[in-house]
Amino acid sequence: MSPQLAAYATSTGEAFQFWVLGTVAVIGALSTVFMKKAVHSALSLAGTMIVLAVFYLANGAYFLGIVQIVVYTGAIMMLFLFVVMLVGVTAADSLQETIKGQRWLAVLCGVGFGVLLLAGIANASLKNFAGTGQANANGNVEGLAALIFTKYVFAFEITGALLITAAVGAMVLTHRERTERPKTQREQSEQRVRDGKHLPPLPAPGVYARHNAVDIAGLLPDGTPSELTVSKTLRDRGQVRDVSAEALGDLKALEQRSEERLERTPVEPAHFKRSEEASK
Amino acid sequence: MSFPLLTATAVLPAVGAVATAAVPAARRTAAKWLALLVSLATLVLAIVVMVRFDPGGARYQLTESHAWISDFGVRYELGVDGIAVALLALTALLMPFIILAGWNDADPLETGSKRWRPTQGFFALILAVEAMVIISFEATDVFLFYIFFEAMLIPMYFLIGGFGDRAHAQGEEAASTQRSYAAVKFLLYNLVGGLIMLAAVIGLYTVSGNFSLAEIAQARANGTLHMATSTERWLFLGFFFAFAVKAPLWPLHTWLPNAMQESTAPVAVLITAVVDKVGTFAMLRFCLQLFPEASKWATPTILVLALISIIYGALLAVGQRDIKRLVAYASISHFGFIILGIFAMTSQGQSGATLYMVNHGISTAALMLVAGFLISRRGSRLIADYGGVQKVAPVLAGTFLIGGLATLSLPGLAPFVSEFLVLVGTFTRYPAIGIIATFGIVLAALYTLVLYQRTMTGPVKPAVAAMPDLKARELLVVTPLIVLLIFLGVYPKPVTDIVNPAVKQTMSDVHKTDPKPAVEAAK
Amino acid sequence: MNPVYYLYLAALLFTIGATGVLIRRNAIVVFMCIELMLNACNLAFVVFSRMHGNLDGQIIAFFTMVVAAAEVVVGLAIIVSLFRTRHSASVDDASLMKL
Amino acid sequence: MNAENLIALLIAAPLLGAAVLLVGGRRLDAAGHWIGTILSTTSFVFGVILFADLLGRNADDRTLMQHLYTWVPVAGFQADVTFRLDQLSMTFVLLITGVGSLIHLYSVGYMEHDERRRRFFGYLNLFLAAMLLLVLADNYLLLYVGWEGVGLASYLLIGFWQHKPSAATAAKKAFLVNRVGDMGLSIAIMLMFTTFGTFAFGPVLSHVTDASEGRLTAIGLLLLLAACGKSAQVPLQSWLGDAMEGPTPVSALIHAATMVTAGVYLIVRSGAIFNAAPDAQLVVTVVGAVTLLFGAIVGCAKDDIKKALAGSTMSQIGYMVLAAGLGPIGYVFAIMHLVTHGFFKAGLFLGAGSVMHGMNDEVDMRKFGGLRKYMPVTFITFGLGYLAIIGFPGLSGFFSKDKIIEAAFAKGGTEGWILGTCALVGAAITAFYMTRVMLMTFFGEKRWQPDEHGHEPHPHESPKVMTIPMIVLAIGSVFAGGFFSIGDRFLHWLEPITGHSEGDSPISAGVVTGATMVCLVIGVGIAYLQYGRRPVPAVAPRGSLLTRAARRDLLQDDFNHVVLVRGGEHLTRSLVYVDHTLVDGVVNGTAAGFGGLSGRLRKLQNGYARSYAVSMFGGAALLVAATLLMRAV
Repeated sequence: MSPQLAAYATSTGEAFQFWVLGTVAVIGALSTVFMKKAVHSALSLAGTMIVLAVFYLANGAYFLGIVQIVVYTGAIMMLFLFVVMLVGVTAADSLQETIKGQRWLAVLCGVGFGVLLLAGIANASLKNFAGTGQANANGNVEGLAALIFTKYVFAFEITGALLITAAVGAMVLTHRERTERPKTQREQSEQRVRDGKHLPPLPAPGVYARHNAVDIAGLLPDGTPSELTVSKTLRDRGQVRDVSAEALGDLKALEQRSEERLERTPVEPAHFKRSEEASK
Repeated sequence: MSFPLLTATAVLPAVGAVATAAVPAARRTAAKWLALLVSLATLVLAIVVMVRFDPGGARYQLTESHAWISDFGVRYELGVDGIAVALLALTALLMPFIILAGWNDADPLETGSKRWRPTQGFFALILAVEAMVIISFEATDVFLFYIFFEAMLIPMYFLIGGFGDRAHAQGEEAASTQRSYAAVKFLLYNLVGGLIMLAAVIGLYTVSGNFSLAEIAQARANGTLHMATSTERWLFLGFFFAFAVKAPLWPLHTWLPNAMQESTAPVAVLITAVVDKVGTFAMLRFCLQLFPEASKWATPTILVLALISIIYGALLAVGQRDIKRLVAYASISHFGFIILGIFAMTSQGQSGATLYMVNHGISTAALMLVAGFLISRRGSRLIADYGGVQKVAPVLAGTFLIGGLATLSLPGLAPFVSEFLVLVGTFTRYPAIGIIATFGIVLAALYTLVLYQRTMTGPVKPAVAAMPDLKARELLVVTPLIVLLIFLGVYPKPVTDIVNPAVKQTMSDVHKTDPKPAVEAAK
Repeated sequence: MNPVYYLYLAALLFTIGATGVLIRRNAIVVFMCIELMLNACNLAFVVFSRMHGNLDGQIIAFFTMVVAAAEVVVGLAIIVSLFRTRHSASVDDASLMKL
Repeated sequence: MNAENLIALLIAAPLLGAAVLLVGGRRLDAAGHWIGTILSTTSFVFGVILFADLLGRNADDRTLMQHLYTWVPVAGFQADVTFRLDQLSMTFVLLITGVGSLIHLYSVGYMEHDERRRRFFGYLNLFLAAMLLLVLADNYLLLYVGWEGVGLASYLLIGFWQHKPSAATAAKKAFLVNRVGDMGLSIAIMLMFTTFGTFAFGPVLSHVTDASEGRLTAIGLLLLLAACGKSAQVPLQSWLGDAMEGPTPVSALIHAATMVTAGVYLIVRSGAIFNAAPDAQLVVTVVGAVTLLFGAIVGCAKDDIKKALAGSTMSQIGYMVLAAGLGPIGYVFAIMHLVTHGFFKAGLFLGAGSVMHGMNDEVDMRKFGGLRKYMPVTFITFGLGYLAIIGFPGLSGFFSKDKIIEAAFAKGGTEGWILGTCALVGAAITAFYMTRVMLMTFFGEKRWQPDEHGHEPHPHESPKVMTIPMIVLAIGSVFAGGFFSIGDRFLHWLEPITGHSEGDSPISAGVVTGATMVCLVIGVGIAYLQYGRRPVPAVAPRGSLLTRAARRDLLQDDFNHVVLVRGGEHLTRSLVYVDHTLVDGVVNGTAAGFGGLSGRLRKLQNGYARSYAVSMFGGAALLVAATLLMRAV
């Protein structure tokens, strides 16, 4: 078997690996797109990336394969996960389309583009694979280094500048400059009195709750949930769990039971109008 | 290297425009004087050009040539022939009068914001137009010409849309709407023309690989540059369309009445007496030189269109109720004559057409500026609002009459010479067209005299009873124009001497000779 | 097996990523899809490298990774600050790109 | 100093006057009229000097040329400013400056109370300059300048009282109708240029034989059109009656003695062309004959003294044109009648002006009557003019008109008979309407009444400054004809220029004279029976159909109104509509179409980044497709 043919025809092991892992990669990619929750998408993507790392290795790009795992999967994807945490892990996106015709067009373009690409590849004469054996003769890392620090040295330097810029940019974007002296506690409370806001400490969640979860709003005496009892982050994410119906049901059952026990006639439930509710 | 005189004639007003625009808001009067001085200095330069120009010398003189965009063979090439010199002189000559006539037209109505500087803008725009027009006349590189031919639209757009007559019958808001309409219409028409021309310019480049007018014309004459008949025709049409819009030729004329009606009188003069001349000038310089065969091919159609312009413009002028609109339609009629002269392909026709451009510039300036003075006094453009002005403001009426008489080509005033030359030139080759065009002179008398009669004669209307006569500044504007009209009517030889050699050249470009008189032909 | 199949895989992944960009509204997921597209390209480059027998393709892939890293850093920062002001990470909330 | 160099001064003097008076402003109000009169007289003096110079030369050496400068040189088209003074132009120069100066003098008195008198004299001087340019020009183009120049002066002077809408309208009408004629002249010049390559008198007239008759006929007819316009011949005669809106001296100078005769000058000057184009000549005679009857009939019906005289002018010029159309038989007599007519018609108009001056500017003859007692000088001078115009034996009109009638018969053949008869009938009608004017104005009972303000006119004789010109003109009307005819002086004077032939008259001169006398007596007799024996009604009777038509200028104005004015108004109005809706509409429609399209397209721009991304992606797909396709091909 000539070296050329060797490069051209891969080993059966690699073929097996390709078909198995390739399937995994495609499934990962698809679930990245179609998972409702961002966390799931991120995990699927990480899976795909690891598969790709293996493929890099298989193609003789040892350095890249490792970098893919360390940098991409290890660092970048973790960054994604952090952001997902910040923004809300469990928040599920609605996959309902809001722009008219967008999905159809997108799919049409996607399919069209894919078919074209595949056709293009099929059409190209890609018979001659030189293989990376010769290039990697002195070791893959050394080979890359030789190129990076000679032929691509300018690009490399510029990339460095880019990274610094990106780092600074990220800081500028996320950093909120405090332009005034932070308010003291006294000032804060005075401010609160002046604004007529909620003065006492915020109520604790879980009143009348079946369990003490933080995402369930405490109920007011009339049975309506008070969102003040849930942390602001959860409120912003829209992750307050509404259990008022169940709680009211419980309440009713409790009242009924006590009536039966005490043999009393039911009283009309009072209608409260609280400032707290009005401000909601 | 000798002093770049031609560049100087264009750069001076351009610099003047920037300087005028930079004058602080409070120093309005300084801006006016600055603009006036710059325009006068430009006039001096133009006179120097005229003196330095040798009618018997080379075709293009005072040439300057520098590489500009060498990848596309675009050069900064300037040069003037007799026709260009005449029009350059006209432009430089009219500018001081336009500025002087518009002295108070752009004063802010109330002293509002300190940064509000309409006056500076007005005069700066006028000077900018002057610079661009001058360089269009001087450019001998097609691309260079095209750039300024188009760039002219920008300041003109603002001049039309931004400054109008003070008092308006329907109130300031309606006036403003109509102004923007007119300005946009002006812009759109000319842009469409310009874009088509751009395509033709590119086409010309792909065919010739060159933008230099002289070189292409030379190559065409030598036969080294062959164009397929259809190619030449298409390119010709592309160029001609742009020029016909600018000129304007029927049926591409409808922007002109709107633009002239809505802008102030000095700007209207700027449009019709100066900017539009670039169109007719370019027909003579570019269409005929670059595409002689196609020009001959298109001649019958163009002549008929020009003829329609003449008669149609005159008839519409008769039917107008608005003074400025009337003058605009009269101008359309006159542009018909100019185009007729150019495409009659006779020496008389083309010399006459060139002379016509100059004379029409002066006569329209006289008529329109006086009309502007009249309108500014009464605050109305409607003819029906006037009557008996002659009684209260005899000098105004007299100058108006002279302007009108020039418009109807009274012998003894400059336009007569040119109009007659055009007619003779047309008649020698196309008798029928010449005869029909002659009807134009009867119609010209009709619309001019009807205008004069309705505004100036008859019983004095109450609204004009207190109308003051011309002031010193206004007289200073009108008198030189009238003197010039009479002088060029009595002694046009200085201009014809400059123009004739250039026309001779153009005639040889299109391989045409004047028809022989019947008596000689018979022998 | 012919290594050209890697290219088919790359094309497929790229297309999936592109379609994902178009149909997801969550900015983070959109971002992930972009990453997916970049990775697909990288795979193609690596395969090209193998095909030509030199390392230039890998170099390009390497640069792509660096650029992608920079992009992610800035992009995620933008998403975070957007979320802070809008309390949403939907790309459709910002429909300001019109006259 | 050579006599040639004086020629330009002939024109320069009044031109200077016009410039000074019109530009000078109010400062010259006090002296303006005298400046004008002096400069016009100066011109006359130059004219006399030149005349003396010409008389001192041989008959065939009486052409003086003065080349001033080259006017318009363009390739083959060479127009020079060159003046030619020969016997023909000399005759006109003397008539124009002579009568012109007299009328200047008269106007000093007539316009005394007009606050714009200075300007009036400026216009008069302008007219003189233009008219002199017309007759002195050596080429048709320069002649054209003078031709339109007199038109301008006529326009300014007819409309001198601009505050009267009727005057302004009349002025405009005069100019416009003249423009139609001018169009003929300008086309004629173009045709000459294409035929001969020049339009100078000398080369054109000496090469006439080289050109085809068709071209010559065309040139002739076009020149005739020009002449019709300027000389108020049918069909372009309608402006002359209205032109009487101008001050009376203007009517006398421009619309009687000089400008309106320019057409005759043009035809006589271009005699060589007409001689070679018999068809054109025939048309000229027909036009002349028709106009002489037309004008005479109109003159019979008018009650406005100036309009009656205007009709008469039209008719008399008809005689001249008729004579000019006869060719060499008639040229000399056309000019002779022109000169004598210049005297007596100017005199008549000045007389009419004098009457109006005394009658508070009343022009209706039905409100005159018996004025001979109040204005003796006017009566006598007017009477002499009257006798001259009707051709009373021994007076100017007798000699000149008789010759024309003779010449008409001498044309020969049927044409001769018809033309001669027309001329004879014209003579009878002339006698009738002039007698009518005379009787209604100076004889009978006084018929004037107080006007609405209760002012009764007090007829009085005009001041000396007005009567002296009238007397001088009356002397001219009496003696000029005799002076010219005795020994055929005028004939010998003009013959070198115009040529002359006797023709072959079918009837002897004596018979013609007798017939003319008979016509005269008939005309006067009928008029006397109608207006002398019976009192003249103060309000015009309804009259016959012909009378009513004649009062309306034989319906020419109605025709013009219906066909030209109405039609023109409709045409322009519909064109304005077309321009607005059709021409502009196409463009606006295109714009609206694009507007609608862009309205649709802008919906694509919904602001969603994802939407844009789809388009980008689609575009990328297309690019890939295109690339692949290119490779496949």
